[in-house]
Amino acid sequence: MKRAMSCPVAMMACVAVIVVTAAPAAAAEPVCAKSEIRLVNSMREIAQPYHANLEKGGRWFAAWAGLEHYVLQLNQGDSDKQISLMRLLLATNPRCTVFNVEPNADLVVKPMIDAANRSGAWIVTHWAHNEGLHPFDGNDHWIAHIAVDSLGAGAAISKLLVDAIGRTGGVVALQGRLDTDPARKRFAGLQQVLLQTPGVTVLDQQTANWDRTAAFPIMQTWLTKYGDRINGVWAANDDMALGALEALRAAGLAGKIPIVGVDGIPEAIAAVEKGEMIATVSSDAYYQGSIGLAMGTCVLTGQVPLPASWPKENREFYLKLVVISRDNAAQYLREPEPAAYVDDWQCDKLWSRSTGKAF
Amino acid sequence: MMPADHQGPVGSTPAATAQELRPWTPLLALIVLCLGFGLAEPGFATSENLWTIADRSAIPLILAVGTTFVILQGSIDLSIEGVMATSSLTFAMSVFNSRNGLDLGVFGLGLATLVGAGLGLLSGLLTTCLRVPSFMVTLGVWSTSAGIALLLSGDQPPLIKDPMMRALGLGRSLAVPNLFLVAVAVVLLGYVLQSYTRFGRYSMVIGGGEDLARLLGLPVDRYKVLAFVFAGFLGGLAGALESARIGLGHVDVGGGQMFATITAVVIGGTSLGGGRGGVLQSAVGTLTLAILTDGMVFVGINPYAQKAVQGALILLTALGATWPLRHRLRIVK
Amino acid sequence: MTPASPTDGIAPIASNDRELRSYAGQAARRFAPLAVLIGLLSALAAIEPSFLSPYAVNVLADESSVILILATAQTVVILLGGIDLSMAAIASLASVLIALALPAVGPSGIVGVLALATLIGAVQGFVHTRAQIPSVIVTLAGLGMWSGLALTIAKTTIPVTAGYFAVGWLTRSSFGVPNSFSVALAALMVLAAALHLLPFGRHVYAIGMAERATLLSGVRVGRVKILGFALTGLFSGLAGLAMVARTSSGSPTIADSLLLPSIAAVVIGGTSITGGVGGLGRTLIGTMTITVLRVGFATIGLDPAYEPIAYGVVVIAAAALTIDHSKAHIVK
Amino acid sequence: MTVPVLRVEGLSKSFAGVRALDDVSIEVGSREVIGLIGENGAGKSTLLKVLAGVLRADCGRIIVRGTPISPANVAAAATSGIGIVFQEQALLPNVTVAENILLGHERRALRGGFYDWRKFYALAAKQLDKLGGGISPSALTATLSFAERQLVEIARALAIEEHTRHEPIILLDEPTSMLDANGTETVLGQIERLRRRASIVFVSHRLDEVVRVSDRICVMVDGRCVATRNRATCSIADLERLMLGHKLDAECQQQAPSPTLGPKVRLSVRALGRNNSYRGVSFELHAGEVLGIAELAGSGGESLCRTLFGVERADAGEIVIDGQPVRLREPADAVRLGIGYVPAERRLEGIVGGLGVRENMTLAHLDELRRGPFIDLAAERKLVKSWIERMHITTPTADTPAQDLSGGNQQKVVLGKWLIGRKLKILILDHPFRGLDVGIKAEMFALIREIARAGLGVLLVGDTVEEVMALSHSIIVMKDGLVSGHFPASAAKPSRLQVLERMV
Repeated sequence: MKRAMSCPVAMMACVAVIVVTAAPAAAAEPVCAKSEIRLVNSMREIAQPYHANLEKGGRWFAAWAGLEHYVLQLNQGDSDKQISLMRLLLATNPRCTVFNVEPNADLVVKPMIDAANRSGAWIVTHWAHNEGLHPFDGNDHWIAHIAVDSLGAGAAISKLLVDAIGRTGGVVALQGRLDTDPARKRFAGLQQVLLQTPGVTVLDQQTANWDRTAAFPIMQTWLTKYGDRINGVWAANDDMALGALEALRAAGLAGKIPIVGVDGIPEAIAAVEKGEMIATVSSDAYYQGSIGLAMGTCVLTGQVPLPASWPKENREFYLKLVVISRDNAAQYLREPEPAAYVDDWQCDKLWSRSTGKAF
Repeated sequence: MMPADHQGPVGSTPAATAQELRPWTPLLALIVLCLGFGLAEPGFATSENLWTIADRSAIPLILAVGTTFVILQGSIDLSIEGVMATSSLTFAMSVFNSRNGLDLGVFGLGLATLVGAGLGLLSGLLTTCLRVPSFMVTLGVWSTSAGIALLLSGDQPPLIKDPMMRALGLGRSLAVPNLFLVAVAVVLLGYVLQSYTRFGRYSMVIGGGEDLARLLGLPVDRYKVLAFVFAGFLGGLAGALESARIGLGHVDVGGGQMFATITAVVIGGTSLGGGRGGVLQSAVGTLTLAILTDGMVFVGINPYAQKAVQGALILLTALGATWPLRHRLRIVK
Repeated sequence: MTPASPTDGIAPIASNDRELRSYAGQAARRFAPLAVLIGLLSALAAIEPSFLSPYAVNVLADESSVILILATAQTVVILLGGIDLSMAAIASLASVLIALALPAVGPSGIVGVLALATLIGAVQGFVHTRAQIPSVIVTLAGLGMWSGLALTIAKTTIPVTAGYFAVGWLTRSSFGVPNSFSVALAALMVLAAALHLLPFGRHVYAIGMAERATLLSGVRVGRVKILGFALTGLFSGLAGLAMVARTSSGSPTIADSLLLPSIAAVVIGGTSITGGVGGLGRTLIGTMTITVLRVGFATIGLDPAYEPIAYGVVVIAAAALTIDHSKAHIVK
Repeated sequence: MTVPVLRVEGLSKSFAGVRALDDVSIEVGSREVIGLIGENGAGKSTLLKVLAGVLRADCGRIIVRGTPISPANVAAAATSGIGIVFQEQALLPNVTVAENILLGHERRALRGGFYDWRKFYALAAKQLDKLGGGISPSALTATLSFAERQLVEIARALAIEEHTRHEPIILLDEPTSMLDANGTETVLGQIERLRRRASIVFVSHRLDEVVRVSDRICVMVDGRCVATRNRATCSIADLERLMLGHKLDAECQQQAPSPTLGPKVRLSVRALGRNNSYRGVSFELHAGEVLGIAELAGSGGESLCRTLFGVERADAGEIVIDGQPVRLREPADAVRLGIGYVPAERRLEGIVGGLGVRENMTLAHLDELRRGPFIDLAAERKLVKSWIERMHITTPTADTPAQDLSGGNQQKVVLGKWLIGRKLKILILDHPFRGLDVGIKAEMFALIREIARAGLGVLLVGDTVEEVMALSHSIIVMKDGLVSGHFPASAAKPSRLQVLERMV
């Protein structure tokens, strides 16, 4: 029985291997007609401002580029689903499909890359992925990974925070979901800064899972525990920062204790403008939501050579971040015009916001 | 949700059964926890921190009261999170907010609770009319209402600008958090309903022996629907209050509340099989959880160990309650 | 003397129901789950033909595999009249341990992890039967403890740095069928065979229908139950394994989102949540239905915002169509 | 006789083919007490359940004060003035006594939609006081003793008076069967009191009671009302004859065959005791012997049986099987030692209703039917088929769900479940004839004698003294948990009276 089976199995395996290896080779030259190109934005949800803006960016680009096939895939925080949705979509017309992916967790990146390589679809990923994984290691359909320097972001806001409290005193830190890369790196950024400013100590740190409602009671507990020993609040994202802010408001301390966050969501910017927060960092969701699609389109329309031939630093690079503090908050308050991004979408300016290689 | 065979232990001594009906272990656990944390962290026992705990437990208390009636009847309500989300959005968009011109104030609160009650009504009718287990129905209603919330939320969650509502959510009256006052009121309401109205007593009866209740011609279905409506109503209230606190209508406003609430109710000693327990027990359970969470933040325990500790606590309280009742013929599903 | 069960006096009513129930209706009920699945598939295919393309079906099969593994063991426990809420948590824990074990000790580590998972399940079963705590509470506690443990062991995603080959084969296909699915299906069939050919299976159904009578027939009910929960443990481990294969990493939250779908799969298949009635064939169908529901709407290009609503509606509708009322005249 | 308040015309009811009621017609006059007697399974309970709206009759009419009714449930029956005390208690364990008594009639204790507990308890107390039982209306029902719960049941029926304008019709289904002397007296006293304002149908297996309180006595046999006697014109003796006349000749008269006892002692019990059930029970059961336990229900015999099957733990004494002292932790242990048990509660503990006859009959001995690890289905089918024939079990197929069989055939299945076992040495029969129609009962009698002849030891707790005396070689009489009389096989057969006087 076994012996009888093993042979076909082996054959199948061969076939599979051939298919896998052949797929990219076969996909080496194709240039799709505009009408064939399908753009996909794969993200967690659209209830949060950050994600909503990702989605807007994508739609803006599709409209500007005159591509009618634009697909939005939401996984509602279910990593398994994010993978499944991609793979199922590839049932049709994979070769002309471009994925712009905000990974629900680091671990979804690899399977999605594999799916792309196998089917011949094209994919750009954001934020972070498991270590030891690179577009330029034979992943020809993984156009690029646009990393966010979470450590830098964490450090940037931390600097502003310690300066704001006069480089001395105690701060409390709200961490994101610890099983995500940004959460760890941003906190590392804080620790890095604190090494240089021995005057400032972290009184306490907890995770609030990126969540505003979770941050609120934790902040309350800290206020009762440390009282006025808290000179500043560090949050790994704006949502938690705003949760903490409400807790301060409840204690009548809104605006009296400096808060920093990351993401640059409108509310946070408003808070910064009002002086209730002192800073946030924006990775520009509109840009993240569109640039991957732009890259893919440029590749498929043949306006840039196939990624395989790109220099490494163009395949995996850091995205420029904007620190928003009181002095420049005003200009980010309003929603930007699509036109503002047209320049970034030009096939010769795809890397205009790169701050260097991320590997 | 689970079928619990109410066949008492063979030759059960009254003592045992009495114990089964009012286990003191939950209250004990609560006290032990307080003492434990109090000794571990002097700052814990301060009145200020107790008010923080009160504030933290307000929303869970409201949810627990509603869920208790459903569970007393032997059903289950998984839809809490969805209901909260929908009502949160309804609330945020009907009081003075950043999205539209509406400014209904208190009526916004009413509207939100009505929406909650409506969803509860839906669950109730579906279970009783289609005779689908509440487990499946409320699972579906959860997803559906979450979807509705998503639609309402659009791309910019509506901010609540109504100062009165913010005050309700954040303010305190004589050092007591307003939300806690609301929660206490709800618990009292729940207690009165449970022990002084047919709704409450029949919930007990239905949980104790639904087919007997039907045989005796009680309008079982009506009271089942009522329980879901009440749970939905309080779910809606909780959703609205939570968003009054955080200042916006938010889809994830109830994140994690479903398991938390059921856990609290169970820790309190209300049987998932129905017919045993009550509002006060659930309140105790909720406070236990709140103190546990707060205390662990206070002594700085790794947040992930917290989940484990909660689990262990469930087991211990259950052990304490059921160990004396073990019997060779006691059927436990 | 057995003290009054409130239901004692009413038995004849139940027997009346039984007399009244129509056997034609019975037959209809039998095939309702399948009908629902077929209806759903054809509806989706009508809108998006590629949904039934060999490739898509292949992907669907692959997607269903993990839920299928979870639902399979869950079915046994539900047939026993209990439930296991801790499966997803154990699966996540297993994924973490496997991801750690593969580089460290190689493939043999997998065996160890599976053994551990089985033990965990058995222990839960033991506590449930010995302390006579309802399974729903024991496993709710387990849910907390195991995921808490997983999160403390691995604060984050753990990529499989070495030894992936040991699980990688699961992601490939043989004869055009994804191996993960073949494995899950095989597991289901083995268990189905056990339920029909071994005394164990006979005991499971008997306990689910009438635990007392079974106990008084000299069946060691406790053992059977513990075995059942050991199975959920083992299969949770397998699910974790499959997740590691799929994502080439382990994560303390990796399987959490699959708990309710896997239970829903059992119920939608038509297995009575009160125990004793149903089977693994039904669960196979139920799993397919749930999988299609999870990803189907997105593929037909339904606006994602409406997806949860559609999901909820269809779940309830499916349940209403597939659940067999004639067996249990009380619905909770 | 006065105008009938309740008239029953041609009532019939069958369960899965077995006729429980066969064209029954009776009349109950106002303020009249009708005694309903008959063997278990004669249809008394069924009749009462139909009248009370628990069951629907297949055909026939129920006429209350000239208006035909067909109550859909107990509440509906109550509105037309019919209240019932169930034989098996139907109380909610998790609520107060008061709530159980007033269930469905709380309205009168509400003030503005809210419970006025003082009034509530007062109303309930009023009912309880009629029984004088000193039960607190605010007590949790589950905390009451069985007898107390029985009184609560009765109080609930008495409450009917309050709910109806007319004089109530109260159905009492063996209200005294579980009560001690005092309890019984109170209940009978109640009936005496009630008869001044209510009509009563009173079922009891204690003829003396019936004769004492009833105006007329209706004798039921096999679902038919075979005779109606006025109290004045009947004696216990001829009631008995009417009740089990033919059977007196059929079985009860023909005494058990003179003991062909093997010398082998199968089971010997020494000073066995269990906290509040029974004490100091000792006896020996020989191979081929049928040992009958005669008792009024609740005197400890049943509990003793359950102990010997490992269901209940004994606190004192020892159990010796074939010379070996044994510990029985759970029924499985007993089964492995070759003990079989036919429980009194067939529906709850005897059969697995949803499983087929075949699965039920082999449930206890699957290990003996294995080929390798698997169940040898072929062998199983063959074995079951042979036993179905041998025991004359009437069932459509071997795979028909046991719950669809008639009570008698279900009982045969339960019995067969044990007989199938190869290692069976001791068979414990706990009220094995409950609710069986006469035909089946006779067959069971024969079967049991055959089993004994085959060298098994049989321990029997019967419903009636007749059963016990007809089947047993030796008889133990139990009263209040103690052995009040022991008539070993060696000694002369005791008279019915000898046994009875030790029972009460």
